[in-house]
Amino acid sequence: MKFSVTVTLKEDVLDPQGKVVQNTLQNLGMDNLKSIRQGKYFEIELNDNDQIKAEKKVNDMCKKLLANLIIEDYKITKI
Amino acid sequence: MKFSVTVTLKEDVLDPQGKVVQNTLQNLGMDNLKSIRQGKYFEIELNDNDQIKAEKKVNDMCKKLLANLIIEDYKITKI
Amino acid sequence: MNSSVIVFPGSNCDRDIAVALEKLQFKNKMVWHKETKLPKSDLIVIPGGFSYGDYLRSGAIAGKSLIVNEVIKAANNGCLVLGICNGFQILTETGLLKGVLLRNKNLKFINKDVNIKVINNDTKFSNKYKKDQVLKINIAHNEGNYFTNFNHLKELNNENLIAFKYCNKNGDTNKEANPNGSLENIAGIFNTKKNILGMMPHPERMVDNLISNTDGINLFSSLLK
Amino acid sequence: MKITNQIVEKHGLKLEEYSIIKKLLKREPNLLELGIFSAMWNEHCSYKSSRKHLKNLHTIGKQVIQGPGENAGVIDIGDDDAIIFKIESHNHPSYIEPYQGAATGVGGILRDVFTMGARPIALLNSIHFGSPSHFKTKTLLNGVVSGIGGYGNCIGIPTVAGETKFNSTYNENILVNAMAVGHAKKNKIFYSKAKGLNKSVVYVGSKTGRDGIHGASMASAEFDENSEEKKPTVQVGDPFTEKLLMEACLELMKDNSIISIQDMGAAGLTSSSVEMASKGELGIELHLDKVPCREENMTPYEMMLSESQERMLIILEDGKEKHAEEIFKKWDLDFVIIGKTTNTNKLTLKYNNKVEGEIPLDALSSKAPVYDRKWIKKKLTKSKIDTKKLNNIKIEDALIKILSSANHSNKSWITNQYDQMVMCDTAQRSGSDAAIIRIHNKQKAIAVSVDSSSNYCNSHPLTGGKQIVCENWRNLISVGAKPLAITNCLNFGNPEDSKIMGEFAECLIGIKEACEFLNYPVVSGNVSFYNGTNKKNISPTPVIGGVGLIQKLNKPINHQFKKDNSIIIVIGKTFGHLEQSVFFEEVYSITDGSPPEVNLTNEKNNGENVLEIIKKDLVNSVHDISNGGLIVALAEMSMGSDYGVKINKPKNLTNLFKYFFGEDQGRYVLEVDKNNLEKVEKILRNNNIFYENIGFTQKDYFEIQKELKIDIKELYKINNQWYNNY
Ligand SMILES: Nc1ncnc2c1ncn2[C@@H]1O[C@H](COP(=O)(O)OP(=O)(O)O)[C@@H](O)[C@H]1O
Ligand SMILES: [Mg+2]
Repeated sequence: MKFSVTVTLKEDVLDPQGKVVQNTLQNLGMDNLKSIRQGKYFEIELNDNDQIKAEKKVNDMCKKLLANLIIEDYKITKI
Repeated sequence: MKFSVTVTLKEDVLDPQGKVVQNTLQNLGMDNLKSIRQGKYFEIELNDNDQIKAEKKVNDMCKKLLANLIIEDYKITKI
Repeated sequence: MNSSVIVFPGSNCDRDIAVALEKLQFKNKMVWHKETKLPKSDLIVIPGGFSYGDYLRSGAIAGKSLIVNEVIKAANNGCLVLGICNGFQILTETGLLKGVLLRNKNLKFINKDVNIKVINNDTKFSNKYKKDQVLKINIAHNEGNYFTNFNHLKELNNENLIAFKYCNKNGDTNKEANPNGSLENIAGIFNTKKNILGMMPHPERMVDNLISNTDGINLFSSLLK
Repeated sequence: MKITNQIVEKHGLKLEEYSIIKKLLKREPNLLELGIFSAMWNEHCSYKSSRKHLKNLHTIGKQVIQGPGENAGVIDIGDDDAIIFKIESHNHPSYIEPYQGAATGVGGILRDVFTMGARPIALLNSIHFGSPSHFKTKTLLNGVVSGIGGYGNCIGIPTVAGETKFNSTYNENILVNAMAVGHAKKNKIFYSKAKGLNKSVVYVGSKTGRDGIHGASMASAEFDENSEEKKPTVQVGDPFTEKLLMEACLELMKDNSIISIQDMGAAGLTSSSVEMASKGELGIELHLDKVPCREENMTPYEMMLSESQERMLIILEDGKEKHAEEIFKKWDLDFVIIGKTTNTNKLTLKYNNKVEGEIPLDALSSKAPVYDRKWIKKKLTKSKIDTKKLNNIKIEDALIKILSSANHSNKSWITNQYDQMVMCDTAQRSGSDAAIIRIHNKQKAIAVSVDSSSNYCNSHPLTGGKQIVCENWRNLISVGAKPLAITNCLNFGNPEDSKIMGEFAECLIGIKEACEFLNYPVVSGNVSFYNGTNKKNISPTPVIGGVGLIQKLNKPINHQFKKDNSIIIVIGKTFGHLEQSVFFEEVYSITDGSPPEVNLTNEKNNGENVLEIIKKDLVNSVHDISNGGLIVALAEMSMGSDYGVKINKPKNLTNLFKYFFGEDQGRYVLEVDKNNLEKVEKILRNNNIFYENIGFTQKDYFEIQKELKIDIKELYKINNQWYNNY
């Protein structure tokens, strides 16, 4: 069973990476770009057949390791 | 108009980060974990109304900057 | 010899390399990344640092700067180009050198003196060294884990394009001597024409016995011939 | 909005303090004004509990150009060179988010130093964690170390020294203190005092976001279960932007454009503008609609209290605006004129030309509350240990236990994560008593070290305060530097508790006595109170950061043995003080008793003579004797070198544990060539210095006659495994 997880910075938290990437893209002539924010992405495969259980496990992983809940939010999707 | 982009390492490229994350999770007792790969995630907002044009632009950004095509693949989704 | 050091906003070894070059009597100029022309140079150096914070991927954004187009042109015309640390990462991002520098396998920044072995001393950059000579040189990077595809690796070996490999004191290039997980302990490579050298270790930090040692000097003096 | 008692308390202000505010304003403040008062009157900015005691510190000397009171202290190192340095705490943010907390701590202290016109040349840190077995410690250690490295490495300033300690007293409240050292030209130092009317007040650097709102109040509040809720106030550091800001500021400082300059640290725009104007006895008017904002719809309240990083406020000479703007544009940074100086002695805040708040500046600075808090003295205690009992352990086992412990293991797991070599002037990296940084393009160098000893301070604050200044001084001497001045970071618990306030007051008396006696003044520092949770306070932990001068750096000296068959000399008398020693703590878990006595006269004489001997080039290596006593010092000199020791059994002291593990102060180990021995002994005899020849160096083995013999490679291995196994 496979899940994707995206981890993004909370709304009011500074995103230095996104800022530099945005400036660079604008300098490269992408002038319609309004904003870009950078985050992390994980593809997780589990040996599990029970979706509810599996999802709970992924949720656990996010809380324990993948996301820093102080500054980040995360989202889990089954793929 | 908003898009999400995920950038992931190609299959045959070593993913040191994913590997360490995987080990750590397994040490934390997540024994059903089969594999985990790490990548980047972007949320991109454009001042554009034409979806086809906009998507082309995002595609451009990926090719020019966001992904290193030698080692990475990317995927664009409208959100 | 005329040298030019490219300065990105987050370069931080630019002064160090300039000091080393001037110590060896290069006529050196600093070139700001927003410039569109290079001064006349026999050698272009892309120094270490965090060109744009190393955000996104190390070297990626610098690879898109204005001056880089000029560097590419000059390199294609045979000008000598040396990329150290972040400079190596930038050279791979521009495509002047093949392969990539991934994160260190322990996922930590590593700063220490390591031993490297001179693999090919028959180049403009390395002729003052002996073949298989073991040097002690400082490394300082987060992404120095060199990776490339199978065919290119074969080419590197067949064409003698590997400049340096990490090794131990005795010159053994074993796994224990590999600080960052680099493929085949690679610490530096040349392009096919051998006018471009990218390396992770910092030779400019090894030109003064009071601070470290002088194992880096021959790299610069090789170029003077 | 009507200000209720609840709102007042939420701002960390006491109701009595709120009454004073109303009196000073002669009216009720609005929310914006209340927020500004809360930022300026909290402990972190106002020093209301500490000021009375800080005034007594020893802060003068021929070498001092600027003492406490500016962004950083400035000392004279001869010619036209000045060294600017300071230490600061970032304890609470680092506990909540270790990576970003530590990183922004480094960013903040760097700004304090380059604000004054110095190019930073070295970073140091003092980090204290809870017990290694505490469930949070590992994550915190990892995060803090990579945060310190992440920021310093990126901006390109070498991190060259520090200290790392573990103690259960920090289980719920770690300490992260960062120190920055910079070099400037003596006649090119910049201060924060505003001068002249109608001068442009310029905002430069990053945009203002909603981060860290009320960070300074957080730094002044105790932790409790609800601290989790305070999380969103954590700021994310952007070392790349800081690098741009640093280069842009240093570029602008080359000519005479700047009247005054101040970084936005704790309490951001509020404290920087208030400080500049009140020091200059002027008024200041800010147009908040001009402030570059990261988020939409930010309110004046948020702008004034935001602690977004990497920002500065500059007051410019007339007509220099365009020139300055060009420099900041070159470095891709925001540059906006947001206000001007006035003659009103008020802070006036406008938004779209409407006055949103107005406060007399003296109400925020000189009239802010100062407390003379109650404090009580601590008595010296005596341990109840029977030293006869000690003989049932072998010296070798005790030594190995200490060398393999968390606190006394080799720190290269940490220091290898810091770029120590960038700038190419680091002549002695981490791992020795002090780091040595050459002044660029010159022959002279400075030595730097940070030190603390919370166990000593906890058991007897006065002695502890004295001791730690001396230990820091010894560390500089040991690398051949003349100690010049210190900065201090005073990490204590809740000052409203008279016991804690006593610890603070007495530590300061100790610090003052030692500084005065050694001519080692304090030129800058920082106080961090409220370190603790739910009434459990940390042990008092003053951290001392010292800077010394090496007039002519010919060959850097460190503590590694260099040669076979050199004579080993111990300077200073060994009495065998074991209470509060590492030996008692690590081997017997005994933590009561008093710290070793500090004899300032001996300390000074011994130190000055060692320095003399080093200057005359009569020694191969030097190490001070500190934690763990003589045997640990000797082991440290052997590990990583090719040479160990052969030590004679001592004649005078019968108890070997006392002799080898005692932590008597003012002592050094010297490695002296046989043919220099006579000269060294002559100097020592002529100056009445107590010394002993205790043995000599030998290849490969660490040996005490008839007691133990260990391969030094084995010792090295033992000393290096803790971090890798953790
Ligand atoms: N967090 C740290 N950052 C940098 N250097 C450190 C750190 N912790 C320890 N060190 C270095 O490790 C060495 C040993 O530290 P310590 O035992 O405290 O030395 P000393 O007793 O001489 O003060 C010193 O060189 C010190 O600078
Ligand atoms: Mg010491």
